[in-house]
Amino acid sequence: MSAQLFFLAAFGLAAVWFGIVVFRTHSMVRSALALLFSQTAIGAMFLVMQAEFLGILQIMMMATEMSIMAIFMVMFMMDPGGLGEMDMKHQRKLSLGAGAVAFAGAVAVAFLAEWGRLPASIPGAAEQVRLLGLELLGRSMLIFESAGLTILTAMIAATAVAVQPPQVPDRPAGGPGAAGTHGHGGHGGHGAGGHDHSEHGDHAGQDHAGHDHSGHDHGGHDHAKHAHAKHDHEGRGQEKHQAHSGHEDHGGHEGHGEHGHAAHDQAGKDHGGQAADSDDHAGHDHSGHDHGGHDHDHGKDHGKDHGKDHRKDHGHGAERDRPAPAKAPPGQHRKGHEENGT
Amino acid sequence: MTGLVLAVALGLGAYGVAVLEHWASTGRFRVAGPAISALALLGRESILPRKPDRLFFETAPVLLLVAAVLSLAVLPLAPGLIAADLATGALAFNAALAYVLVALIMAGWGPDGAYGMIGGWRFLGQLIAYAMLVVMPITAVAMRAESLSTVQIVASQEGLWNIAYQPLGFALFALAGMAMAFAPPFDLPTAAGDLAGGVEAEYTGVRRLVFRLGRMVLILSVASAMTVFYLGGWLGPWLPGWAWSAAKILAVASAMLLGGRMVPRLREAALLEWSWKLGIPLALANIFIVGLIVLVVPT
Amino acid sequence: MSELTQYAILFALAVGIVGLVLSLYALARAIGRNKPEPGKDVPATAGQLSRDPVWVRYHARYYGYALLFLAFDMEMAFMYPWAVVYRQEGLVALLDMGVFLAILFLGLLYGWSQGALRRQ
Amino acid sequence: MTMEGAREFTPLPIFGALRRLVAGALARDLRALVVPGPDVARALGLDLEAAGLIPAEGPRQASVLVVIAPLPGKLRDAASVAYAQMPRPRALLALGGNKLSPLPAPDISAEPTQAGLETAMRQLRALISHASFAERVSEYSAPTVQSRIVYTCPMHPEIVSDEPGNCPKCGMFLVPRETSAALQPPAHEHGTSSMAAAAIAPDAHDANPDHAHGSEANSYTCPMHPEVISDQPGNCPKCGMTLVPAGKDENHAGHGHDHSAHHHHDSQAGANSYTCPMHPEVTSDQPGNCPKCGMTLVPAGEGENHAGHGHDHSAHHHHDSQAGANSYTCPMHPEVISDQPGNCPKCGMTLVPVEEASTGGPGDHASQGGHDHAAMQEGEETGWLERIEPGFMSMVEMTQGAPRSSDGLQMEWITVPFGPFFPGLPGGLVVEFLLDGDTVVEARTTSLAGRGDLLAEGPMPAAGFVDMLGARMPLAPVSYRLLACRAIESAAGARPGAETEAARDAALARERAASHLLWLAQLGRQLGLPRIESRAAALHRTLRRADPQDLRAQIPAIRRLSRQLAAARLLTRRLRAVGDLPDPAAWTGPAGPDHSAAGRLAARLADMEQALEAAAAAPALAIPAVQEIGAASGHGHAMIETARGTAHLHVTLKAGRVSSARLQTPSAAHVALVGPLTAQHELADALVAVASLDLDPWEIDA
Amino acid sequence: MSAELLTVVMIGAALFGTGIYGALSQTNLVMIMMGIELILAAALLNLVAFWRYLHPGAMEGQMFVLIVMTVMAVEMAVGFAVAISRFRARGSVEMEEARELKG
Repeated sequence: MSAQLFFLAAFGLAAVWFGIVVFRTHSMVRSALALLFSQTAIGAMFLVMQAEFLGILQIMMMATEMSIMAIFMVMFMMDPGGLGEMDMKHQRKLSLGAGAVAFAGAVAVAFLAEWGRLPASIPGAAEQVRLLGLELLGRSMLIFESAGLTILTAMIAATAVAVQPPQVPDRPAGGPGAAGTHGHGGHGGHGAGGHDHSEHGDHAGQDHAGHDHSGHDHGGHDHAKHAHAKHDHEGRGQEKHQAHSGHEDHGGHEGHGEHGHAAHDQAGKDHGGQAADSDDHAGHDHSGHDHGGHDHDHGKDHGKDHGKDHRKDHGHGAERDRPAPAKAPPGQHRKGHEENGT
Repeated sequence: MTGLVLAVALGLGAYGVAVLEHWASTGRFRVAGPAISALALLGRESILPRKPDRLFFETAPVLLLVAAVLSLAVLPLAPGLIAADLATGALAFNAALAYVLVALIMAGWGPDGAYGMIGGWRFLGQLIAYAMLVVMPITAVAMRAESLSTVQIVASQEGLWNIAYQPLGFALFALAGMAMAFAPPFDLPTAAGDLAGGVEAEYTGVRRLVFRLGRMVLILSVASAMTVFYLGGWLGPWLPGWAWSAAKILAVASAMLLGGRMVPRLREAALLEWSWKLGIPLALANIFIVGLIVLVVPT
Repeated sequence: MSELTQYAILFALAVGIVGLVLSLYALARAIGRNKPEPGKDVPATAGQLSRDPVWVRYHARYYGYALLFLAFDMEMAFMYPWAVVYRQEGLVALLDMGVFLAILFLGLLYGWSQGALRRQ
Repeated sequence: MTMEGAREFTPLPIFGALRRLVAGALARDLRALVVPGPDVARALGLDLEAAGLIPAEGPRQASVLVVIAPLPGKLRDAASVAYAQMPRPRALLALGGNKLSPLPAPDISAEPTQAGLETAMRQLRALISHASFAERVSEYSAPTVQSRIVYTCPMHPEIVSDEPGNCPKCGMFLVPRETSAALQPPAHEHGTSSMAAAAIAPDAHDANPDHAHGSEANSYTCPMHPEVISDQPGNCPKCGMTLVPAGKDENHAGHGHDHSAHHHHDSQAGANSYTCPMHPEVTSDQPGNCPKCGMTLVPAGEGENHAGHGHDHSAHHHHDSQAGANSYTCPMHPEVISDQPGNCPKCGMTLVPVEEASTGGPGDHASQGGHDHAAMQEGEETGWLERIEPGFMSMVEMTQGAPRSSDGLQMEWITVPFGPFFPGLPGGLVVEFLLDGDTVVEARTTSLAGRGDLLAEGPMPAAGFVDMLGARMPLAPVSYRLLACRAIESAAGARPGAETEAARDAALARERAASHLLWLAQLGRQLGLPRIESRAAALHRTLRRADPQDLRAQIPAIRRLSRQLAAARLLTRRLRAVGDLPDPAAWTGPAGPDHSAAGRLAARLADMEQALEAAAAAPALAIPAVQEIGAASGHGHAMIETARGTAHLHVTLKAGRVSSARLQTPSAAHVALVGPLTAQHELADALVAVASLDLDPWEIDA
Repeated sequence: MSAELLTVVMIGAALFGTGIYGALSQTNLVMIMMGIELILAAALLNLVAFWRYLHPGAMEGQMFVLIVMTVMAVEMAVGFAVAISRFRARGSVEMEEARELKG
């Protein structure tokens, strides 16, 4: 099968070439994207070796992770554009020697070891995913859960090391209500009564369209009509709960009706102690075959929002939450430990 | 033979999306509009910035177009009509669209312009917001279909479409899909109002034509992904399979483009906050719900 | 058809698109030539020439999210194979993944409480 | 017919037909960049979309430059920059006057009316479809786009000199950098007083006028105010410090940004003592090299009196061994080793002595010592045994001066202009943000549309003065004509008739409503709401010249629009957190209880409806015109409520002619609000906050 | 000893060598992490090669690949967190200046 060998060699050389470019180029973003394409070439080699799931996973994961590496390189390296042609290397001879020794060692192992016979056949792509799934839930269950724990420790370590706890309690910039320093204590929901929620002074209105788009719905065929209807609907929506952070009702359109967020009770429980705001299942005019309680003022969101809702006046003070920098003006931040250069 | 049909379908679909986008942005429905603007772009000079990262500046539009077309290649339009029926098709769709981010970072960083650079890094923030919300709904879809192959996923929606089976997943995937195609109101990287064109500010002439072609194919690909994953692909009572697919894709694309312009542009801080504090919990909840339903409902 | 031919199709598709774009560039070059003029190639900022390089250390304010995303992203790799065999395995699989997702969600909650999920 | 902005082509046999087809497409796909701005075009009643022009976001996407009415000089320069940046084939359409000096002669010119625009469009389409490709094309060049090479140090960009050489601070070779030619204070201007050079107006052409100006070898500059340049030593007019030879002693601005306005360190009167930037303890009374690291000494005046930074540099410095070391290396290129001090061949930095292989070195120095770096390139003859502490470009030194952002990181800030023709901002307004990532740190707002003082060409007759003031303010002509009439009448003591007064008030009310609609259209463009933009622009067009009956007919449509906007929860949420006025007292425009952008939106909607009712109720509307006041003389004052706030005008008449006039406009007062409004805000919020102030660049004379 | 397995292992070795060179020669923390990413990628490549050419039946190989990917992601997350905190404290992430890790 010389075709497989040819493509393996081609992608392999591409991977090695990009690997070398990573350390030779002066521009940091070029070096990060060179590593990205090196990983993509390695993913392509996985595909050539018929490990489809791993290959596509490698191609996908590495694209996002290496781009994040690119932004961190741009944040922390002296001359990200590479204009100054600065030479950021030291102990050059040692590393060259170590690299050569490593390569020689691996090649020696490659040639000296006795690899054994080639397998007769390998499972198909769909079969591989299924087998990996069974493996995941079967023999390697412990590894799977310990990987989860490793990721948990990584998240906690990264947050603890890198993120400065907010000087002001972490009020979301219009987000769906944040725990801030007082955790996710269950908050007695305000109840979804009242068509227009009191002015959340601190809850600086940030476009909440994020994930509970009120404006328009994208399902179903006859969208155009609904989209417009939806918009006017919103306009008239006094009698309808206009939860500013709740899931806007997609129910404007008939047919499949509003897909309830029974999850909200579910999620409510997941949040631990989140008092599911049950009384706000205000009826909503949509044919419902959804799966249980649906509401548009997410109990849990409202619970969180209202719980830490600050009356308008309270919100005004210096640490008034501005959407972008959900923190006080810099002056307040510059406490003792950081001197201000200017 | 299917290759030719697919190419024609891709061309027509992209042109249809371009007409819808022209209608949404200029308010006039002119079928010839995109053709005229494409020819005009072909006739204009393609200016190269003076000290750019020439490699980035040249590869960005091509990479965007390649990523969009590859993501379309794994989506079926009709029972036999698919470019590459991979066993992990749903994953491949997501993998191809991860390179849209790489293309936009290159387009933003290459020409050394302030608007472009800010637009490029903003889109990385936008990816951090939408990436998880694309992946988890697809997992829920795969749970029902017991396979990652897109053809299997469509076949599994025989009785009940996924929009009815898992509507929460649909809502999240719809919004995340629009964010992935940076269609308004998620057009942070190419915002007209605050970045005067952002990443595509420095592109003129034929490079801009390739960039816009990539965007149109991207919107088409996101619309057809929504159709395949949630609206039962080619399933439909009377019309032939491809007709249903085409109708659904154009309906979803028009809803995305027209509905999206009724809402003011989002802020990156709000997008990140909403997706991480509300979106991901809902996506996890969606997986649990679908998990329960899959066990309970016998089909 | 076998998987390798499908990958070959995808690869050929990518190369074909690149070829199409190059032919489009050639066509455009045949239609007209570029004329370098003073000030034309400077990045345009709304009616002013911004000549200074902007390749500086960009302060991305979302690094709190980025750190959590790097770790949280791995959950996807484990969820896909699980999703494929979920129906076959039944409730046990749901509990397994439930534990895994709960663990990760705790990490998210911790980040949230420490103020990582905000614009730094 | 030939087009100035045509595109060159090489005649190939088969592509002629395709080129004609493309030219036809170019003629129908016209994307217009409107100078000074789409708001001025709408204020004149022009409907560009109806005429077939699609608004372009910037010069790169535009194929037609539409220039409206006579423009002040600075706007013409900016227009020439935009024209130079448009890709060919490009056309120039002038409406209402065609002397546009830096711009080439317009291809088509017409009156600024809709009919004139329609005819111009037909001619333009014909011209483009025939003449957009030409064999030979002349190059367009204007002084505003010429560029000049200056030399600057990559590590200290504030050091600029006209010829290559060494950077006085770190000795590195100066790298060529392109800057706008117009920035250079004309060298031949020696005769004029030193102040002339100092008063260089903020240069509209170069994006960052705050970079130190090109300094000749013989000119002197002030360490605190680099823009102050004079040809002979003396005191700086701004802060009285003695001027020092330029190019040698620059204020130690942080990398990439110039805080001259912020530095308050007061250097001693005579900069007689010199110190080393890296070793403050080394001082000597004449310039030379620092004995410890060999860097050129700089006058102590600006030396190390940075706000005290905790970093104690000496701890970092690796080359703190005494002069006795026998080998020198370059901090940037450790592989360059030589036995005697000098300059590094690769980058020109002065070589620094290398530490001895200290046996018991503190900390992990020793562990590093073991490495063997001897065999460097170019076969340096140093013994390989000797451990070379690789001096390297210390990043600490680079970030040590930078101020910290709010999360404690010291990042580089860039100055980005959101220039005269920015989609969503009023045409002619330049907002220059100092950006830390995408957060605004500092904002500077200037207007290119200001036209200097009112009576530039001496006293004017009353009627002429009213017309001049009306013509000067295209966005609010009726308001300012009324202001002028009232001021002149109060000066002359004449009282207009009751119904002319009512007619004038009705005209003012109509213009207030129309101006708010104009603002709504602009806000829709900025937030990405094309439907709101088109509806507001259409209503504005019908309202602009409507008489009371038409106004009454329009009331339901306008009320529906304003109710829809008030009820649009997403819009109000988007605006609620933006543009909170720190001190509401300074705001004279329409304001409600809530001082954020959402509050101003609600107030403007209410004001619009109320003004519309007032105008519709009036029996008749009349454009204000001054009556006959004969040869009266005296002093008068008038104050009216324009859509943007209260405007005052003081006028003195002398024998029927206006001899002196002083105008205070609301926008001139509101410009000062931009700074505090946008500090530490995200870029998108800052731009929406600036848009929510509804500034009228024509009223601002900055 | 199949030619393909040999090619893949050789390429893995080359990547491993490049990664080692990069990790040791760079002065910046972030660049050192790039080197480590390359080393891990080489390990990934070898793992998949061994799974494909030697033990296709044993799915532990693929499971191990997932674990190595997790290691890559976790290593990047924690590495950047350290980089951020060092940059905030010291103003630079150059390894030369990390000599004194005291406060």
